[in-house]
Amino acid sequence: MRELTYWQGVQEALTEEMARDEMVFLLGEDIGVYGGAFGVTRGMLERFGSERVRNTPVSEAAIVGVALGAAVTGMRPVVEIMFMDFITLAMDQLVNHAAKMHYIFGDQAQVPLVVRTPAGGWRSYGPSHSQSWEAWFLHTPGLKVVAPATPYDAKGLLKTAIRDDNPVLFVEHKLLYATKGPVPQEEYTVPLGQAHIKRAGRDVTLVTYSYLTLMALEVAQELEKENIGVEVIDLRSLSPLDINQVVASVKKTGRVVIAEEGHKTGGVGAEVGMQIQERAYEYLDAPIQRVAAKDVPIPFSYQLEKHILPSKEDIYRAVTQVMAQI
Amino acid sequence: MRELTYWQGVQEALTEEMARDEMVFLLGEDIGVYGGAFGVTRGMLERFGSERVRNTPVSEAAIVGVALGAAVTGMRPVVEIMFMDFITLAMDQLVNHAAKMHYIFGDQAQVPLVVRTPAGGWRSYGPSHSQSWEAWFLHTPGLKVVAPATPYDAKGLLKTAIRDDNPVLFVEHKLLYATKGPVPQEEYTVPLGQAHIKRAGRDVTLVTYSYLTLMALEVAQELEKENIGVEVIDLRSLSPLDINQVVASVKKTGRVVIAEEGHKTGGVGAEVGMQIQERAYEYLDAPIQRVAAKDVPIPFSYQLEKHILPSKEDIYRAVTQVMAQI
Amino acid sequence: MPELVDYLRTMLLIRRFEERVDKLVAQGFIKGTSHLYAGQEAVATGTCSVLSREDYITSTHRGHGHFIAKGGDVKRIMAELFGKIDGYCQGKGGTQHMADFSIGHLGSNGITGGGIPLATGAALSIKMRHTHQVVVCFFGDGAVNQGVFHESLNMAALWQLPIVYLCENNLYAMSTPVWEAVPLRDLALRAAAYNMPHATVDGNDVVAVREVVGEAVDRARAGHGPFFVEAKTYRFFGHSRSDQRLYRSREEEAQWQAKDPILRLQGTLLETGLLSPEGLSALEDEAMREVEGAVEFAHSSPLPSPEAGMEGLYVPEGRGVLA
Amino acid sequence: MPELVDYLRTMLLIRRFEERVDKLVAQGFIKGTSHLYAGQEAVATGTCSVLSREDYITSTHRGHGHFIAKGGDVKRIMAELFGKIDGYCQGKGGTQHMADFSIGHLGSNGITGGGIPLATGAALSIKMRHTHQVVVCFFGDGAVNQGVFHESLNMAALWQLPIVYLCENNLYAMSTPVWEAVPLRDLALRAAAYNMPHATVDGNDVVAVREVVGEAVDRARAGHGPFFVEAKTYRFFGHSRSDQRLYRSREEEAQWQAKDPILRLQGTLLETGLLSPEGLSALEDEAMREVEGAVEFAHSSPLPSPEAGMEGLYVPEGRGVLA
Ligand SMILES: Cc1ncc(C[n+]2csc(CCOP(=O)(O)OP(=O)(O)O)c2C)c(N)n1
Ligand SMILES: Cc1ncc(C[n+]2csc(CCOP(=O)(O)OP(=O)(O)O)c2C)c(N)n1
Ligand SMILES: [Mg+2]
Ligand SMILES: [Mg+2]
Repeated sequence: MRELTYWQGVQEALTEEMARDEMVFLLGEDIGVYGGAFGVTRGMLERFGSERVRNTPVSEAAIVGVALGAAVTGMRPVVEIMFMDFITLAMDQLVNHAAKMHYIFGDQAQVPLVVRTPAGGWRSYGPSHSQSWEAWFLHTPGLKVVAPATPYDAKGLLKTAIRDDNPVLFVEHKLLYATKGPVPQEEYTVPLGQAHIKRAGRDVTLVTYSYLTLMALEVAQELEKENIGVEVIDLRSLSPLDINQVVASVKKTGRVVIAEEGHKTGGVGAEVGMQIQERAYEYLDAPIQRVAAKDVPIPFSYQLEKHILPSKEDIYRAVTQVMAQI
Repeated sequence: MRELTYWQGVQEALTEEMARDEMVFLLGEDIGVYGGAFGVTRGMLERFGSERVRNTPVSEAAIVGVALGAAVTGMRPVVEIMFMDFITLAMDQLVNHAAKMHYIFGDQAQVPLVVRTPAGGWRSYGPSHSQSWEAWFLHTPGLKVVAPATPYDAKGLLKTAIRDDNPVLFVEHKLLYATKGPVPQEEYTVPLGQAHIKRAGRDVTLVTYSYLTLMALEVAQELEKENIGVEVIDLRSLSPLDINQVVASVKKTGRVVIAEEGHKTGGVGAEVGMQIQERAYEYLDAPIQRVAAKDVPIPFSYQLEKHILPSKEDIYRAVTQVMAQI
Repeated sequence: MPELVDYLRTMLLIRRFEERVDKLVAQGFIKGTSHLYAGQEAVATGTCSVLSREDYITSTHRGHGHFIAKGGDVKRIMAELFGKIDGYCQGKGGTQHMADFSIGHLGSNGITGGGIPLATGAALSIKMRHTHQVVVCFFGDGAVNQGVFHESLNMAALWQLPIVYLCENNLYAMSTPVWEAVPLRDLALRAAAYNMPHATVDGNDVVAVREVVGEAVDRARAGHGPFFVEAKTYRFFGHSRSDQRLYRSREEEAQWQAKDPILRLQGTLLETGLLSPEGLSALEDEAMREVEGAVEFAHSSPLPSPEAGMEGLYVPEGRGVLA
Repeated sequence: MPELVDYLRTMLLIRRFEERVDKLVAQGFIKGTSHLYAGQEAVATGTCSVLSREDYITSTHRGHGHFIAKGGDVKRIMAELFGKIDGYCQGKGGTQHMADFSIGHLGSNGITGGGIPLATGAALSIKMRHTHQVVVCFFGDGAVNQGVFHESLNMAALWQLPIVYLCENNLYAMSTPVWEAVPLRDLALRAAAYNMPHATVDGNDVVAVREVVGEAVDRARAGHGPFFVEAKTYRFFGHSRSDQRLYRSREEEAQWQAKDPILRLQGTLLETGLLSPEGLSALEDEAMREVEGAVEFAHSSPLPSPEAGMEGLYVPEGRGVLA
């Protein structure tokens, strides 16, 4: 199969959906000539013109709010928020408006709005350009939250997100953009709300998503040598959350590690862990372990940053710990 | 002992701290003549004047940002955000600025900023005036989060929050404002980060905070009749979180229910539950149960609202369920 | 101008509606809070008179007048205030969150200024879909201090969107006088920061409002971009249920009562003979009857089932897109 | 005007610093990204020349020039860019988040517009503490489109705070030309929306900047409230490391290179004899040496221990308040 990078997967999804449906358009800062801070939309201005690849002023709140207004009146906007750190500026429009509009207004209001945004660290971008805030949105009813780990999933999930009539926060990862993977030539989509077992294993369930999936797979491979079979589940969507697949795996393994890049306290792992505890309590052979960023801002210096962010060693340690317990 | 209402407790804390330290001042919408939407600052304009009881335009982001600027240059501002729902508009200033400034800039930057805000429902205020978003801030390193349940705690914790050199989000509750309780005449403070056992019990640990503490106590009383001893722990502070006291109780009871008013998924209960699971796994006799708002926006109609928000029946049911399990 | 009688009809309907709501809130039939539009009727009425059903409006927390003027069904509005299933949002939204897209009403809004980007986005959508609609975005003097106001007007001006920003300056944002919140005499000057044409109009004069907004709407519809209208007016009731009106004087209130937009229009109509005293009574009765009918409707509409609150979080998959 | 030589010294130092940073980024010694101030030196230099050490500034993502002009230690700035423990923030902040409160520098800022309310709050604090400080709030042409810009300027004007808003209009926000982001020729007109006095100045002329800002600062210090200055200028490098500058022409760049603020000041100084060619060389050498010294310092400063990142989240209890 053909190989594409993750950013190409994202771009192909955008391009195909724009070609397929003229209501789809892009809105964001520097997405035109510049192609977006990470080059995801490069070349798209030439192809689709400045009406549909619409450069905006630096106004995150209005970008999301304006896209919302366009969405409820028949367009299908795809917003790019340059760094997930800046979603803080658009929280009101996302949470108090986009997420609730269909619930409150009913069938008259459909909200086919996608907000794409790159998250994550390890780039020495410092405290305001390295964050992963998806846990906030897991806690926000009405938003769907997607965070793919592979070019295949990025393309397939983004296409589905664009066709979805609900607001979707689509979290990309800076370190994934350049990664490569097979992406079929033919049209396909990936449904939201389905986790994906990226590697099967019988001893321990390692639940993760986005960039950490890659780290998890490496750790799983290493642990293979020590005869520990790690089942790596990539959640892909955080909301809706495919807890069933996770629980099925836990019922098999009895041991769980959850790894995420966001801060540990109040993170995604807390919710996933509790749901496992609620549904598979009697199957658990050891306490669930969480691996996450430490509870401090993400510092600039690489030396500090990599210590604050979760590491392969952290995952390794958590898995071996969860295996050591009787 | 003298009885005060919760709002009086809050006001006394403000008044005493303003009298004690002239750097303390208030900033918010309609806090002057109007006394704030819930009347907490009524009469304070007359006493302290419009410089120190500073009415602002409707500009939540700048209110918090301006207060932050004042805080790092020597003042001790106490902001009122009229409804917690509007904190969405100030997220960037809170999360990307206030919460990180000391961590990044070090000792030169101290952030004695308090943001008071009323949360909660059951007032038929509808989807944008009824929310409880504290879980987001539990996930935000650098912010302290406090949510008292009694007039005593409200006064004592607010005084401590004002004297704290770190940003504190101080969550009040609309339904608590009119509740009464003993508040000593003499000066006292309550430390942040200490939970409080509001009722002792040997059978099950019921962890909660803010308004739900009252509901929890009523349920505990009822269950007493059925010979179930419920230990009600009021967290008071969510961040720092006094997990030690919770764990100590769990080690005694082996059974846990966590009740909160925010949405269930990704809520405070997820984190508290996971921490219990991590620290007292072998003491648990049954899966931890969570009681929380359902995962939809808070609807207006009372009939709907009370069904979406957690109820005493929900707590009752959770406790009996957790007791039923072997 | 026979349409003046229609304006009076609408304005009376709004006034009676709001007076009735005030009572119903006091009686506890309407729960929560309520922000009444009485005193400002000329603004919504004059404005919506130049709009077609297809044109959009966005509204505010003080939105009953906008809704009625845009052609909303008072029965369903009232039922929504009661939290009943025949309400526009089956009781989920209440006064601050109701909409009727079928008449172009994109929603009242509990977040001060929150509807401004929404309206702007609807205008962008009109432009991209090449329809001939126009948007009117209602908001108050308080909302002009919100960041999204600024961000949105900037985009509308840049992109020359078909939208009229209609600022109802009723002198107060809750208790805060506009002169303590905006360092300008005319709020319309704010528009200059976006190179946006603007006008200030007497918001208690329905004809003046219609004229100014009419021109602005025509411009917008013709593709000449956004316009900012400041309508100076006054709300007769307090901000909301709990307001004791300590921040304004009874004298000031009396002065504005004297400028009551309804009395003014009635006066003109009676003087010019466009309406007879009997005709006026008939209109009054009609408004009263309609409001009472709405109250009855609301009373008899069932409460939603508790479980209904769990429904409708997401649009189900495979649903078509709204055109 | 002998101080002109000092200005040149500062400007040269900034220029050499930025050129050196550019290389260090390319070589990988400085990680992440970096937004260079080269081309805009006259703005920071002219502005800070009228400020005392006690006066505050807030800065932006493009902040090295502000920091140096305010009297920052280039060694510690460079060490911060290297992520080393002798950096201003021990490597926690990096280029976009560094501060030196002891010289009134309240921080660069990675959030476009994010420092504007902070600066405004510092000005409020000055007013409430009755000191004679003034705040200068630096930001770019992109930041004027953020909501907090609007909210903050409104408050400053209402409360007549001692602050000068210094907008460096370098024609682009990242790749977006100002004319595609603001529908005004002069950004200074934005200030009219707050009834705030304003001026536009040639940002490549250090003397002009000093004069305009000097007056604004004097006004503010005297209690006459805020002022808005737009300084028209240009950045010589791309927006950041990865920028290919596709959005602007090489001709435009050449035109602005011809208006280089340093060449201009050098020309004046040489013509008027205030500086000899030898004196200029000496200044050049001095700047070079200082920058090289900073680079050496940064190289030899240790990396923070990994655990240091876990420290300092909270101010410990019982610490006194900063006065
Ligand atoms: C974001 C936000 N902040 C504050 C409020 C509380 N609030 C409700 S109405 C109002 C005043 C609005 O004033 P204005 O825009 O003049 O409208 P008016 O009430 O006069 O019609 C305020 C502050 C709110 N609903 N939303
Ligand atoms: C809230 C936010 N949005 C977007 C960005 C990305 N960004 C960084 S600098 C910049 C442009 C800023 O332009 P301007 O204010 O003119 O400053 P200049 O870079 O020209 O100095 C943008 C959009 C950001 N850092 N913060
Ligand atoms: Mg008003
Ligand atoms: Mg610029």
